[in-house]
Amino acid sequence: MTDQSNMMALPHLQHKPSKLRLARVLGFALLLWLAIVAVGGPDLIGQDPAKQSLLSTLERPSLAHPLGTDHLGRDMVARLLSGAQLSLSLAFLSVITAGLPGTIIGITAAWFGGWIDRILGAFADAVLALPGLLLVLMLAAMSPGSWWALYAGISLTLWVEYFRYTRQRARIVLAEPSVEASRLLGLGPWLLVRRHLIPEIGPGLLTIAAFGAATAVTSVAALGFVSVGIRPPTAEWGVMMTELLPYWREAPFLILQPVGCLVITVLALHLSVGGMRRP
Amino acid sequence: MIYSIEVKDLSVFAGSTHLMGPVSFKVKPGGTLVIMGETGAGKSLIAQAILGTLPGVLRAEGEITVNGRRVDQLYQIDRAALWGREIATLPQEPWRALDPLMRSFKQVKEAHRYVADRQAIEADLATTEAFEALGLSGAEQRLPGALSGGMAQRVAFAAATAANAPILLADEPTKGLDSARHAKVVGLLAQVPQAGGTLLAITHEASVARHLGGTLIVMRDGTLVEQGATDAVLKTPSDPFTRDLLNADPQNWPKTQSHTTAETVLTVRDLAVERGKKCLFEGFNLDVHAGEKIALTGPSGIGKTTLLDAIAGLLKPASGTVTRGQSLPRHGVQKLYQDPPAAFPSRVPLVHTLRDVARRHKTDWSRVMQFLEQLGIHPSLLERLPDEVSGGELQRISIARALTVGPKVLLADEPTSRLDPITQRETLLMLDRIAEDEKIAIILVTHDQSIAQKWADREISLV
Amino acid sequence: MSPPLKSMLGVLAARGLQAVIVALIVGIVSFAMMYALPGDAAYRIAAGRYGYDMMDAAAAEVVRLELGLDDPWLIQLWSWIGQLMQFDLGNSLVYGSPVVDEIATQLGFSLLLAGGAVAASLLIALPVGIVSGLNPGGLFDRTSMGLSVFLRAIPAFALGIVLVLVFAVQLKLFPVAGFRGFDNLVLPSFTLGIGLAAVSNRVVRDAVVDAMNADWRLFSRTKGLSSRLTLIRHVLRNAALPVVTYVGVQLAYLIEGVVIVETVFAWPGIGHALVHAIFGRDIAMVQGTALTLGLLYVALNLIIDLACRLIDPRGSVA
Amino acid sequence: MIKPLSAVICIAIAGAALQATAETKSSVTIASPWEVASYDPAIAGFAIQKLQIMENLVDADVNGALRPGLATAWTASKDGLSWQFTLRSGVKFHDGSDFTAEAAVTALTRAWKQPGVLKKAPIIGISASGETVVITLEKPFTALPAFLAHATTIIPAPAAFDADGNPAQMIGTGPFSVSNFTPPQSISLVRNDAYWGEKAKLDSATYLAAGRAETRALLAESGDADVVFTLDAAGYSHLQHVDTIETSAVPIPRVVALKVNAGHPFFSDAKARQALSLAIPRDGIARAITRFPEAAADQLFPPALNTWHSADLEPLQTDIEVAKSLLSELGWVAGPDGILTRDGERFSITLRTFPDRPELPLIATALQDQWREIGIELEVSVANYSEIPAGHQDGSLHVALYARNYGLTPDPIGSVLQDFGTGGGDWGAMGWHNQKVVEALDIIASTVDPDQRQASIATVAKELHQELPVIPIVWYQHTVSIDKNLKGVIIDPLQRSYGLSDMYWAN
Repeated sequence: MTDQSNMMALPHLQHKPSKLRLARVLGFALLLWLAIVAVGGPDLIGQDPAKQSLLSTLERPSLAHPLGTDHLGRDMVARLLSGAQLSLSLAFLSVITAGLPGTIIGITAAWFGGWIDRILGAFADAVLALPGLLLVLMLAAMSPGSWWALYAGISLTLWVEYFRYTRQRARIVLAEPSVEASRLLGLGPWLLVRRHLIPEIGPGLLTIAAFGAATAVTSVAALGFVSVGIRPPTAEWGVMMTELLPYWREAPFLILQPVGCLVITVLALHLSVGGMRRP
Repeated sequence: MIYSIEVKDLSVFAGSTHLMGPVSFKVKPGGTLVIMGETGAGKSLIAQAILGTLPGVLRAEGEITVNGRRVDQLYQIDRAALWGREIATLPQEPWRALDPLMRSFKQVKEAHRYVADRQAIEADLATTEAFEALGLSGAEQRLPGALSGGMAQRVAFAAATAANAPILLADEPTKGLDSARHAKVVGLLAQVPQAGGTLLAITHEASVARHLGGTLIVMRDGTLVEQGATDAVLKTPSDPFTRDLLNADPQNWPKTQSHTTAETVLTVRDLAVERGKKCLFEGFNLDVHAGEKIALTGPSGIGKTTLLDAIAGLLKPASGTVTRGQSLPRHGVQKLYQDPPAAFPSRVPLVHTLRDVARRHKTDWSRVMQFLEQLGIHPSLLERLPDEVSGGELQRISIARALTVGPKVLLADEPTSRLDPITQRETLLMLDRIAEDEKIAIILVTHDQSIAQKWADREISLV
Repeated sequence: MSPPLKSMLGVLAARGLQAVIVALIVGIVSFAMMYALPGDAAYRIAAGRYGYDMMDAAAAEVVRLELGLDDPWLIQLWSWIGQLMQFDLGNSLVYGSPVVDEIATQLGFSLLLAGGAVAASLLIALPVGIVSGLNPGGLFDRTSMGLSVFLRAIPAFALGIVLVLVFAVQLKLFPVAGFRGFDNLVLPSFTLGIGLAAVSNRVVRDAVVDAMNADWRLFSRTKGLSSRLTLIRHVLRNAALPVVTYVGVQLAYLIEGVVIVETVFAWPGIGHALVHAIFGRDIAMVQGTALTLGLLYVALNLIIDLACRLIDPRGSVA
Repeated sequence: MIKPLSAVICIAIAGAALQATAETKSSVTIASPWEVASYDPAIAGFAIQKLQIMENLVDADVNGALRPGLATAWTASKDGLSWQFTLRSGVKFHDGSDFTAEAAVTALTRAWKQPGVLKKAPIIGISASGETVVITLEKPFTALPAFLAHATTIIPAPAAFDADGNPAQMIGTGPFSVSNFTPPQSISLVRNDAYWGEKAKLDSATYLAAGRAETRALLAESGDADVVFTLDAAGYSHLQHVDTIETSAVPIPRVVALKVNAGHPFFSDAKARQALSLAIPRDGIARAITRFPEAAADQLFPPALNTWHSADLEPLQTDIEVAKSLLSELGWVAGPDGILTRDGERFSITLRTFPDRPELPLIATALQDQWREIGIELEVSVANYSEIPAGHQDGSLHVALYARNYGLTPDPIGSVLQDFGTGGGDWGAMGWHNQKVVEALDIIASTVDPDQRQASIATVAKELHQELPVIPIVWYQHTVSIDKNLKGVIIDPLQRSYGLSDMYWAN
């Protein structure tokens, strides 16, 4: 164990920005690439993700099919691409639908404190105590085959984490003298949020969001596993994981592909928010 | 003879950049060495180099010998073996140096138990004695969070010296203590050499140096400017910097002019404030006039800060009134904080903060730049984050920020207690000039009697 | 009354209130949603009972008459709450047996699994987190970080099956599935635990980093305590606080994983039962299981709170 | 961290040891997908019967030929309206109580009132007289004995019911009695030494329900389960290469079929249904999805139903072009997007199926892709299977994909009658009526003359083959993996028994 002292502040030595910046650049590059892929979709390679050929299933990668074919002889590249469209956009969506309310309510609770804080807190606890899966399955069952319902359900279970984090951190930040000073200087709520809260809480939130995106997709996989949300011939990374599971022995490279895509996504998110400093 | 500490040509580098040194000195058992200098002059680096706690990125060169044993070549493990047994360390800001989750008694006891290798029972006894000796009785079961600065300092002292190591390193031990406790701690340190131990104290207060005696080293941006017997150096400093340093001691300040005018900007009538349910004081009356410099003194914990908050309208007084003069605009009362970095949004470049305020109060940016110029702040500093500029600079920037609002009253809560004497004097002189130029009333909270006498038009002491 | 005791009582009261709120919300929400589901409940229940070889419209009609599904919903909800007041959860619409019995058998297994999962996650997260926290930015830290991201993106079932292949089929250390003995608990626990640890090891790591950089840590060293003693007596305890609170948060996400893992490992757990109940429109069962899970969550959080109070004598924990 | 780790390892080793002792060669563990969560014969009968815990009055051999069970003999009256079942004497239930006519009557009456096969038979009364059970009918029904071999007509002991008459235990007369029941996952059995027939060779057995095919495959491979039923295609092909186990696949009378709403204007004409049939890639599906190429269903009744399967039916073909032409004959023309339209209506339909049998959604997906070729837009809705009977009742159904078991009773007439009799059935014809078939079915149900019966069967088979109210796709295989050292395993194509009582370990 090395004895790292912080007895005296040496700002120029505290952190090594160069390495961090490199990681970020890499992260953003990956994100950009993913975005392009998601927008382009299967048209990028002009293959139909739904076109089957039952006589050439579970094929290893070849020139015709760079990533092989799935259990119905569909081109994996095409499926992954159209999967990216759905998964990424909906992961993004669920992060937004969970993150915005969570953050806003959290700030509200911390800002006003008192009984508003207590009520919101109790509410959040109650929601957490509801088995999230219950909500998701219900919503999924209410509008069968609708992806949006699926993700709405998932965000319903995810918002609480944002709430808890924001509330806890905002409490601390708002108690700092710097906020008192800004108030005394007559700066309005918006400036307080923009200059004090967002810079302090932002990074943490982004990290949660990065995790949230992964959670969203794996939750879809989990639901597919209890055969909810299967809707042929749609390709979605999570559902692909479940679809390809039975063939994990014959063609392990298949199920690894959607997983790999998700890993890349999560990694890209983490790198771009600058490491995963977890609240 | 064997010296307790012998340092030959000690220099500290960060990579290739030279931070401190070279310095050489010897302290014999029962001797005292005092190191003085501005903040950031590298005083602490010497202590860390001797101790072996330099940040991983720093590198020390030169010979360090402790009790006749060459330590700078040793492995970290072996150096750590000296800690507490050969060398005791008194930390800066002791309340942050104590484990917040462990009761103070236990934190001292564990030192007796594991460092002095005593049996549990003996350790108990020794700890109890230490607590009595240091007048800490009753604080045994308190958590650090519930200790006053002075108590924390003494608990830390008890813990550090449990294994009664012959050498004591004290790095700015009086930082942020009020005059009463200040004296106590200094007395505590003075006993060390009398008991045959060796004291190495780092301070920027001439008074402390005078009281401790021994030999003195004066540092300035990493280089040794003067070295010699403390009394001699303090009497007849040879180096101009030393002279500045000594003149910067409030005792040697010239008395400032009064710029008080007839206009009353703020009236306080039989004000009473409470913290929690405990009434701090009541029946407090005050008339504040434009351009007036008022010093507010009193032992810590008496409620000086709370009073300021009440005047600023940040908290509701238990009873009494704070009446603002009709000329006083809505944001006419501004505040300066003890710890400048804490008063700025930490992740936003300073320029944004200032621009926000200027925009909010329709103050012309050129005027802000003017203030900064008066305060001697180079505009380029504004591009930095709060923790990237020195405390003195930041305090001056916060003054400029306050001026941008165009206040009539400036509440300054120990604005210089964390600055070294020279910066302190500069800052307070600037405040004086502002009071004169802008006709702003300034209420200064300080625990330094001489500042109150030399700087303020009148002193109000809460007792 | 001494403050710590007071705060304890405060916690108890708060959680007690929460329990009541949860009970009501769970009951009403689950009922309302079940009610809002499209499709004919009688058909679903009949399907759940008789399987696709025997289920048909006739069966559905029998069910409809038997269960009085045509009663107005208010009456149905009211009767449920009425029963609940007498601590009666009613009978499973699909199996006819009392919900309490169904849950009683399965809850035990689920608790075992959840407990095992948390244990497993700590077993992984603590050492990994501490080691990477003691040397942040080091090779170990980076590797564990990368691994965390990877494991985070693997769905529980895939992980479970790989574990089975390695430890049950190849090494023959543990059984594949079922619940004969404690050895059956190991693989499912770790399947869940690894997923949890993927996140919590970072929490441990950050907590340790913070503690290691604290002034009091350095002082405890310079006052003479060995690095080992410092770690044990100061660092770990301070680092424990955020970790424990985070475990509390994780408990909520445990349940989803539990369902999957129970299915993969043929483990007779309550999550599994909940899913089947939802598919089978077994309202009584859904309400029963959801209620149990909700209260269970509250209870576990109570334990977490008390643990925090124990670690942190300062009382109020953010 | 060393301590806890070692603790885990200890558990592991202990576990391994425990495992080893559990594997003494006098018990087997069998795994199958079906969970058992009830004591009720009407609900859990299929498992209780397979595990030989309870028995029927009538038993059947692997070829579906009836043989005495708890009844030694049965006769019908001249008019065929009353049946007499003579009960076996000296039979005891697991709890030691005697098996009596009363017990049988209570059990059967309950089964009759509950949803189940007896409901489908024209029964008007069940009564006991001495050592016989008498069942009276409103019209002759030759298949009655076969019905009494069905899982829902097993005979539990009177003690198996609680005060309110609800099933609360599993007490039967079979060669195995229940020692432990953990719903829904597992049932532990011990040999019933007081069994009236040939006693079981094994001391004990464990039934483990493992819902996931992957889990079952791994159970088989690791040897945790000695016999594993119903493997998925992928698992099966893998296990064939594992040398500690044998795999076998037996054709069973279950068929994946497509129910078509003949009442719907799109499908009212037989030609339309034939077109659909012609556009089904049976070989592809049988090769790629179910992986038994020979099991592509070229007619509805699989070879396993020897009396109903007929070799002289012209096999169903796959021919996109013919399908297209048939549809154009019906006035369908391809729109701009390739989807057919007829007087403004798009040929866009929804197929309902369910995930409980993993292959069904896959087959549906295959159909979806294939039918696009002939210009049919197919929406696949994977939901609860009760949507199919529901859709049948309210007429909203277009087409439905499911697996139908015609071997529920040794004599399939029961199922066929329901599916293709007047008004069709939830799992059979919809909006389709064929007088010839109705009459033929009446004869089959009532006649005792084998030739007449066989003739009518031929008629039915032929009509169904041409009219295609239900389009066959593939036949099922019953896939099993067996530990090499386990002998005497008999696989019952009718899936009435796991054959536990005949299994024994080779040493």
